[in-house]
Amino acid sequence: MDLGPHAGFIIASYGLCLLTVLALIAWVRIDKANQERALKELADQGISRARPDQGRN
Amino acid sequence: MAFWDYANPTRFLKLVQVLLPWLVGLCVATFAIGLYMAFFTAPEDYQQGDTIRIMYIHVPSAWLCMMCYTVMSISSIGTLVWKHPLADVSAKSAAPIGAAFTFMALVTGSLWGKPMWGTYWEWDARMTSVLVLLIMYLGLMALWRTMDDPIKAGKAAAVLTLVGALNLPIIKFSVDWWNTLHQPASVVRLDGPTIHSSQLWPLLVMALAFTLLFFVLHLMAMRNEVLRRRVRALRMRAASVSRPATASASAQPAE
Amino acid sequence: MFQDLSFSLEQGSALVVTGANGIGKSSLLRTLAGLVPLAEGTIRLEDGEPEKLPQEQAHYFGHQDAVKPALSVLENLDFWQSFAAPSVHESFSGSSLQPLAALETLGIGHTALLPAAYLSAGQKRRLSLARLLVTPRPVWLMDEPTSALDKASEQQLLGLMNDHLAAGGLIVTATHTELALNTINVLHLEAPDPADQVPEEALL
Amino acid sequence: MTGWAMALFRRDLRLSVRIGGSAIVGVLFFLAVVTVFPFGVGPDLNLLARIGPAILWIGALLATLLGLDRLFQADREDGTLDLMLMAGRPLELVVLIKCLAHWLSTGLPLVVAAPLFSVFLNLDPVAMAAVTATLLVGTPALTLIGAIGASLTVSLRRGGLLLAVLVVPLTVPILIFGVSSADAAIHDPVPFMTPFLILCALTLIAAVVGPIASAAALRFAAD
Repeated sequence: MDLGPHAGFIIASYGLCLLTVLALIAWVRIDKANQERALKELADQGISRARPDQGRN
Repeated sequence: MAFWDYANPTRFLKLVQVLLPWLVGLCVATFAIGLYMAFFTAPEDYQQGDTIRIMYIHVPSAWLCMMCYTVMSISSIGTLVWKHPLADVSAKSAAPIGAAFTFMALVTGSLWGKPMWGTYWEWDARMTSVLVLLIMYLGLMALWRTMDDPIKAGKAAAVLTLVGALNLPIIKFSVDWWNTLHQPASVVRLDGPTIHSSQLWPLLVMALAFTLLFFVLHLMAMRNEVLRRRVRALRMRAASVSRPATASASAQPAE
Repeated sequence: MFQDLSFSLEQGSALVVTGANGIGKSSLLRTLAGLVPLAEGTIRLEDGEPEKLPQEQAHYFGHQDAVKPALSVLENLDFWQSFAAPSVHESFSGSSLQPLAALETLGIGHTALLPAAYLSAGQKRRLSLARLLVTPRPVWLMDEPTSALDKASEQQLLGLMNDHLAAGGLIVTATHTELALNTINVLHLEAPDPADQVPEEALL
Repeated sequence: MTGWAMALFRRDLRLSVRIGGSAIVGVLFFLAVVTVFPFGVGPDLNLLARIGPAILWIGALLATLLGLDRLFQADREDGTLDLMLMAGRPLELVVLIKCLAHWLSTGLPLVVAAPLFSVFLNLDPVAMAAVTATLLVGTPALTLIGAIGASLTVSLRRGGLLLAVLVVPLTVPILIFGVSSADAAIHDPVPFMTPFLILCALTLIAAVVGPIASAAALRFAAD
C-alpha cells in the first residue's frame, strides 16, 4: 500500500499513538499487579478485609 | 436506582469484572474496523493526499481529551457536592489517560502539520489551548502525587479541575484573539473543509473505538485506584497491630 | 549559654541531666553532639578513636525521629546502618544488630516492609531507636528518650540502655522521669540567682 | 568506604522518585515557562527561533532553582541533617552526592525534555542539539551552585525565594556561556567549542566550590 510522499509522517503518528496506548495499558496492568501483590502480602500476614478484628496469627 | 447501587466500591469492582471483557472485545473489534476503513476504504484527500489518514487518529484523540476533562469535571462535582469516594477515584484515574490522549492529539497534530504547513508547531489558538490542557492534566497528576492523604488530595484536585474547566474556554477565546492579532487566518483549519461521507464514516468509527478505549482504560485504572486505597487502609491496620507485639517483646527484656 | 559547667563520666555509667524547663538540657546535649559550637572549653572522649571527633563516636537520639515516611521501615534503617560510621575499640563492644533483628527486638519487625508513613508516633520513635542498635558507637546522647513511648516500651528502652552501659558505653540523657539505670550520675542544671543574671549587652 | 556513598545516593534517588515526582514537577514548570514566553513576545516563529536557546536556558535555570530549596530543608525538618553532620562522613562529599542524586532526578529530565520543548520554539535540529548539549553540561553547575544557596537558607521557613535571589547572580556566567555556545552553533562564524569548553570548566569549578561552600554553610547552620 502506497502512502504517498509523506508516508513517514503517517507511520510515525500511528506508531507514536500505538506506543502511547501500549504505555497506558502497561501502566494499568503493572499497577494492578502491584496492588494485588501488596494485598496478597498483607493477606499472608493475616490482614485482610474479611476479618477486620483479627490481628496477627 | 441502579447507579447508586454500583456506587459502592465492592459492587463497582464486581461490575467492572463483568463488564470489562465485553468492553475490551468491542473496543478491539471497533479498532479493527476503524483502522481497516482508515487505510483501505477511505480515499486520499484531493488537497492533502494520504496525510489525511492522520486525521483518523488525530481528531478522535482531540475529542477524547476534551471528553476526558468533562468526565473529570463531573467527577469533581461529585467529589465536592456529594463527597462520594468513587467520584474522586474516577477523577484521579482519568487524569493520566486524559494526558495521554492530549499528548497523542498534540503529537499527531504536529506530525500532520509538518508536511501541510511546513512546521511542527504553530502558536495557533487551537494547538495552544490543547497544550495548556496538557499542562493542566500533568499539573493535576502532580498534585495528586504530592499529597499523601487521598481525601485531601481529591478535594484540592477537584477544585483545580473545576477552575480549569471554567478557564479552558476563556483560554481558547483569548488565545484566538491573541493569535489573530499577529497571524491572519492563513492557517489551514481542521474545521475548514467540509468532510465527505467516505471520510466521515471511518472517522466516526475511530471516534467510537477511542471512546471505548477510554472507558476500558478508565475502568481498569479506577479498579486499580480502589485497590490502592484498600492496600493503604490495610497497611495502616497492619502497622497498628503492633501494640500487643510490643507487650510480648518487653515481657522478656532485650538482651 | 553555660557557665562554669564541667563534668566527666566514666565508662559504663550514665549521666542524667535534670533541671527546670528551658534551663538548657537539650542545648547541653546538642553541644555534646557537636551541633552547637562551643564558645570555649573542650569535649574529650578519652580512649576513643583519636582521629575522630567526639560527636562522630556518639549517637544523638533527639526529639526528631529522622524517619523518612516515603521509605520503607527497613530502607530507613538500612540507610543509617550504611551511612553512619561505626566506632568500636577494645574497651567497648556495643551491639551491632542486623536491621531486621533490631526491628524485631523493638517489636516493629512486622512493619519492616511497610512505608514508614504508616507508623504511629511511638513506632517511629522505636524505629529511630533501632538506629542506635545497628551502628555501634560508645556514647549515646538521649534527649527525653522516653517521650511518646508507652510503659512497656519504656521498660524495654531501659533494658537496652542498661545493656549499652554493661557493654562499656556511656549515656548522657536529659529527662523529667526517673530512669532505672544501673549506674547513675546526676547533673542538676540550675539557673543562677536572678541578681547575678546580668544581660550580656549590659556588660559591654 | 564507598558503601555509605551508594547508600546515600540510592536513598536520595528513592526519595525524589517517591515523593511527589519532583522530576515531573520540574519538567512541568520548565514546560510552563517555555509556554508562557510566546504569550509574552507573540507567536512569531522567527523571533522565537532566535531567542529560543535563551528561553530554554532561563526555563531550565528557574526550574532548577525552584526545585533546590528542598535539597537540605527536608532533611533538616525531620532531624536527619543533624545525624548527617554526626555521621563521621566528609560533609563535602555528602553534599556532592546529594547534588548528584538531585541533578539526576530533576536536572537530567530537564535536559531530556529540552529537545521536545525546542519544537515549540521552532528551533532547527542543529540548534536543538546544541542547546541540549549545553544544558547537559551546564545544569549540573546550576545544581551545585544552587546547593550553596540551599544550605544558606536551610533554616528559613520560606527560603525558596531568597535562595533564588542569592543564587541567580552566581549563575550568570553559566547562563552567559551556555546561551552563547548554543548561539555559536546556530550562527556559524563563531566557533562552538570555545564557549562550550569554558562552560565545561565552569561546571568543574562549581563541582569543587559548591560542595565546599555548601558544607561550610551547613556546619554554621546547625545550631
